[in-house]
Amino acid sequence: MIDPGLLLNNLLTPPVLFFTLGMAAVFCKSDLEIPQPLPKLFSLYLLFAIGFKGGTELRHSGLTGEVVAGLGVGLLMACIIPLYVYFILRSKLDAANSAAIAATYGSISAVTFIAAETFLGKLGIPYGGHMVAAMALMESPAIILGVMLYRWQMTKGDGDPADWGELFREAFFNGSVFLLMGSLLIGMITGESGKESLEPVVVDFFKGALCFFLLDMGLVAARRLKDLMRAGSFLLGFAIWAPLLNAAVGIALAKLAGLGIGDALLLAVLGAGASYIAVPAAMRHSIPEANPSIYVPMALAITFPFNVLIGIPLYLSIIQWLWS
Amino acid sequence: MIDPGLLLNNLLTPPVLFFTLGMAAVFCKSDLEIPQPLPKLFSLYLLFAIGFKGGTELRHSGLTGEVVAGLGVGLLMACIIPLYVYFILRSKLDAANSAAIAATYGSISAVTFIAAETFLGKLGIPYGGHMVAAMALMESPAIILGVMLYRWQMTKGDGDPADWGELFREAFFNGSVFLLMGSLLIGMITGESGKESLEPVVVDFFKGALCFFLLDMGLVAARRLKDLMRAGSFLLGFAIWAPLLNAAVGIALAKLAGLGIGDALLLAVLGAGASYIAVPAAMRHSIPEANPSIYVPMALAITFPFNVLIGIPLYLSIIQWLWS
Amino acid sequence: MIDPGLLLNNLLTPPVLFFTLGMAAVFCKSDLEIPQPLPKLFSLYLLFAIGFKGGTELRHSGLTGEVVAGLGVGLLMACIIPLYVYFILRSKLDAANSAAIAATYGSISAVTFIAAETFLGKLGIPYGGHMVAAMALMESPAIILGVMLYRWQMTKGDGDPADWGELFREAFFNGSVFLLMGSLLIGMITGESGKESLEPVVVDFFKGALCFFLLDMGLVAARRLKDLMRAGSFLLGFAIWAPLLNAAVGIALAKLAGLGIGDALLLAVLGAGASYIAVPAAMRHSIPEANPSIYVPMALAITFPFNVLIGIPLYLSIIQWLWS
Amino acid sequence: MRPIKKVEIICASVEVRKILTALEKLEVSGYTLIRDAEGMGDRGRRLADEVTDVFKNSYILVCCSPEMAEKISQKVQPSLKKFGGVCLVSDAQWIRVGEDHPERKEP
Amino acid sequence: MRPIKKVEIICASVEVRKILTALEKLEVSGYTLIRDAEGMGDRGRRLADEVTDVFKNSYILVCCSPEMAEKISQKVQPSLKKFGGVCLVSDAQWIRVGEDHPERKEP
Amino acid sequence: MRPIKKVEIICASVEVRKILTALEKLEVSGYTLIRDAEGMGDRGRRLADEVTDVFKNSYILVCCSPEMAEKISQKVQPSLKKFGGVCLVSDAQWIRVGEDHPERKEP
Ligand SMILES: Nc1ncnc2c1ncn2[C@@H]1O[C@H](COP(=O)(O)O)[C@@H](O)[C@H]1O
Ligand SMILES: Nc1ncnc2c1ncn2[C@@H]1O[C@H](COP(=O)(O)O)[C@@H](O)[C@H]1O
Ligand SMILES: Nc1ncnc2c1ncn2[C@@H]1O[C@H](COP(=O)(O)O)[C@@H](O)[C@H]1O
Ligand code: NA
Ligand code: NA
Ligand code: NA
Repeated sequence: MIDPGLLLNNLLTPPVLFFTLGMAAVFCKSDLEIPQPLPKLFSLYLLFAIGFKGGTELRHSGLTGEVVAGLGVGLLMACIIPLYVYFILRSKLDAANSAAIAATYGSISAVTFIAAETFLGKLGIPYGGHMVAAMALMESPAIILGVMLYRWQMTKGDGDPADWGELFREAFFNGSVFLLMGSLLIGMITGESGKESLEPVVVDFFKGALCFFLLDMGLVAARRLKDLMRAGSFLLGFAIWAPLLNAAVGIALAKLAGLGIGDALLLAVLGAGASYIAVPAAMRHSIPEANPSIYVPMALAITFPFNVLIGIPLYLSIIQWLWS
Repeated sequence: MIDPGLLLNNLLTPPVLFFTLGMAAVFCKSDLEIPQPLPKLFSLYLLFAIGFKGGTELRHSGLTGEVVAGLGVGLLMACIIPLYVYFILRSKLDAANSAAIAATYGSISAVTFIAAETFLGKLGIPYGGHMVAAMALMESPAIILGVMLYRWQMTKGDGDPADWGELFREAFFNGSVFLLMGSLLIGMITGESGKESLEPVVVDFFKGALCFFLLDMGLVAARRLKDLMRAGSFLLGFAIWAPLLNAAVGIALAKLAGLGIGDALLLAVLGAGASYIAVPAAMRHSIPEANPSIYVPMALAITFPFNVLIGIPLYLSIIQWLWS
Repeated sequence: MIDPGLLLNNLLTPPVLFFTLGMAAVFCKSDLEIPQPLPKLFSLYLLFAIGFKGGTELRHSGLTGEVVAGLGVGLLMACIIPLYVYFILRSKLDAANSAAIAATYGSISAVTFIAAETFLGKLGIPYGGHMVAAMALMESPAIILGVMLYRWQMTKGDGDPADWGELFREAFFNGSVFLLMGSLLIGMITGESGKESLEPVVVDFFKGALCFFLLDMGLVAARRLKDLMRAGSFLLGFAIWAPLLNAAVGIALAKLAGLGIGDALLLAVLGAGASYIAVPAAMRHSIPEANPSIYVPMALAITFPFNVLIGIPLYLSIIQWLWS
Repeated sequence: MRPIKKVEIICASVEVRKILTALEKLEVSGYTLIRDAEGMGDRGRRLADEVTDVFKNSYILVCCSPEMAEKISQKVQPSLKKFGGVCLVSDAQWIRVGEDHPERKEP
Repeated sequence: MRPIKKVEIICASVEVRKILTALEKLEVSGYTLIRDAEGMGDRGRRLADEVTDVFKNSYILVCCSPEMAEKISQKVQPSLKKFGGVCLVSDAQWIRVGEDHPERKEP
Repeated sequence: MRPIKKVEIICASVEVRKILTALEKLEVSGYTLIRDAEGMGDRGRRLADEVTDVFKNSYILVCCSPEMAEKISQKVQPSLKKFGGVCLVSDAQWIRVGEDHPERKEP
């Protein structure tokens, strides 16, 4: 079903190639590394740039029906995915790990989203700037839901009341969510004039920073592959078919909501992506009983490469076929 | 007196909004942070860029009467402010802290200066590149004067002779002063051709880096606000009215010297700004008896936000009213 | 023989001036510093940018006779230099240090190469993008040869067989070699389209990053000058005349191979440069008996400044005189 | 020169804030924090190579009286239990200066 | 509370990988690594100011039994001899939590 | 294996240069420096979050004889008094390699 032209078109872009280079470095036992906090610089930058750009575009387009549809469908998806993921996993896993993985897959992966945007840009397929807003909105609900599912299971509710405030803080004021949301807002407030002044940094510089960040992601993902052996084959498989399932849900919702091809791909990718930044940080505090050596490598070392290398062109092939 | 249009025009620019975002992050207890040494990268970059740009413009304009006037008035101001600040403070404070605060307010704040330049740029008001040179010249005298006042007070002069050499080194070869001066010189030497080759980095990249740095400044300033409670209400108030007074001195001198509106604003801002980089570093060595938990937060958490948010448009309103 | 115009033309460019500024900072005892890992960021960036640019140009030109000649001559030189350097040094030094210095001078200095490219660019002299590939190829052989010479000398071959695999990994998959080679490959694969998308980062941003990195190199080189006193005057002298000798070999080979002026300068500079990144890292593991406080400062604090300040214009003068 | 207890805590970076707050509530006279540490233990490797601090440790040093050392080690137990880490107590001599330092003088 | 040996190793950064692998082969229960340290010793200054890690040290801490401490110090001798560094052993009390932490439960 | 004194100094980062120079003047055989440390003490918090190093600490470790430990702690007193910090002395065993390392051979 996947169009080989699209696949190649995706695989042979600099960002994807740099990701592969990073993985290759680990397999060749090269000592190449990007020392901390440089990866943090690029991750902060990407959130800032994508948020700001999305904001200026949202300001430009205004709150049209299309925008509302995109945001609504995104939010809906962010509430459905954690639920079914949780119940699927509960058959094999304890509550803590199920809930943490549910939150991971229910939330989004900003870099996967950026890769999809870049891919659309390359193919010249238009998409709405408001999808960034959808992304920003979709980051937190899965965190809340995951923790609610877990606490509901534990019934006893050993939580002192302050806990919920803490949880919402974790979910909404988490560093990466905060920067993304804040940049989006600032983009909306400053609009055209802001865009002009930041264009060189936010647009021109973007692809290069993405390459660098993906190089680092490749290094980290490859290093984590070993940890995954511990996770067992059920979870290894899950890390591949969960994005497929979630993308399918995203595509179905996009079709129902009547989104365009570009927006549909972005929605599929928001569904398919699994968070390895915001959610792990939040889960660590809120469900310390879950094992981060399971949910982080699943998202980072399998789902992320799968989406970036194969998933994005695959979802687009399907969408093009369904939409035509 | 302040023109609300100007105020809004200033408040709604990306740099100022990112500063506010940083403060908001701390108030919301977000865990957003920009880990060291990334803020150092941006601070080095800003000094490099502003110095280099100023140097190329100085080369372009040559040593005209206007330039000499700007530099002269700046130096004069840098020698007056520490003196009166010191004597005002001595009524309430010991010599060490008075001298350190005098040096802090007598010196300049590069980022405040940059914010003023950006603001002028946005309004299309011209200003002279030589004002950067004035800034570079104004950074050190306050340090020397502050320490001289303090040592003079202590009379006994426990200082071994080497001390003075050390002091001058601190004042003139301080990392940030050195980089600013050096970049200025290199800008002057390479002129047009240098400007062309570095334009993308020095100009295009500038606003983005400024936003990032101000995001960090917002974070740090908000964290320091608590420390200020210790300092007592006299010093809290001082951190607001000192910039007003010093800006007034700057405006008066600018008027006397017949500077244009843009240069007058920059001079006012050089007066109003308080140093939180070069001076604290120097004071820590030269007046260790002074308490950095007083003079740093005053400059960083009160005077800086005051100038950036309200001061700059306020001073410009006053100047426009006086000059018209 | 050196053309004073060329010399000045080189000395008065921003990169060279920033290098001088860095050295001046140390001599003035300024506390200016560029904290780690910021220099690593710039060094990674430079390797990435130069590799990628070279790759796209290589793709553009294809594998012409000129390209093959450039690569062949480069490789040849990389195999000759370590041999004669080793035997020259053996008269005065033990095998370990001789071998390590031979590897250092047989390998290349990417930043010296970049400085030469920048210099050619400024003078408008054309050169081939494939010379970057030559550089990438020349980085490893000297490492292998140096270690082989050393082990051959030690005869006993205390090395367990795994040692050689380790050595080749060090030589070819060394972080900086790997990134340079990888970026070159990615540039070749993505060609025009990749170039366009990364142009702003790879081209526009380049000179600024170079200035920053050279500022840091100036700081480090000046700090290391003291260490050199230990090395004795023979090695001090060697660090000056070795680049001259090696450049001469490069120029002779370029003449024989019929390269153009630009490529001839680059080849000379590849010969003249001494590695202070890839080789020390590899030597530390492979010849731990050699003293890094000898071979690193020789390359970094003498040969590098010599090449960048005087060598490059000198070699070009000679080439222009020979080629005309 | 005064004999004291040296309490060294290696904890998950995500817990640093809470632990420092706990130390301040116990009114320790001071502490020192080295933020970036990697490690290996029962919970596997923590390589500190991600943008999130989930796989990172921090090192905290507190010099205090034996009683305070006791209190601290009680206090941090739950965090170390949940998030992993080590708490060591050893003996040292504190060569501390008098309390008459200048920054104490309130302005 | 259990008396243990605290082994502190300061080694050349280029050797860290090998030393950690050696520790894992000895099956230590854990270790902590602080990657960036500068220093001075018989081999001169290591300022950690270059892009290569040739002049940089790292700090490794292992808490273990006296026998393991003995083994470790034997094991790292050759590296310290070739590349410089220090190996210290001292006494401490390990206030360690029980082994029943959640992350151990395999999924 | 040789019993030695472990001197640990936590000092204001602005003082590091002076203290290291002092150590070198005392002719210590070596020292190790961890540059970035945060902390809290009588002079309030030092969060190391500014571009200047005014609110930052550093950690210095010296292994030496008891006499040298005495000299060092005397020497650093004034700095610790003025700029804050801690000086700890404790006992350890130095498992040090012989002095016959290769880099000593002058070329
Ligand atoms: N035996 C040990 N020696 C030194 N550090 C340890 C030891 N065990 C654990 N650690 C540190 O504590 C962290 C968490 O340990 P654990 O809870 O055992 O996974 C590890 O990542 C190490 O940094
Ligand atoms: N006496 C000492 N005290 C603390 N650290 C030391 C000492 N001697 C050496 N070191 C550390 O070990 C590294 C290598 O030492 P060396 O092998 O003596 O050159 C130095 O760079 C220091 O970081
Ligand atoms: N009791 C303590 N335990 C550990 N570190 C301390 C202690 N007291 C002070 N420090 C460290 O020394 C620095 C300066 O302390 P002070 O002079 O008390 O302000 C603090 O920022 C801490 O890093
Ligand atoms: Na998702
Ligand atoms: Na001022
Ligand atoms: Na060479």
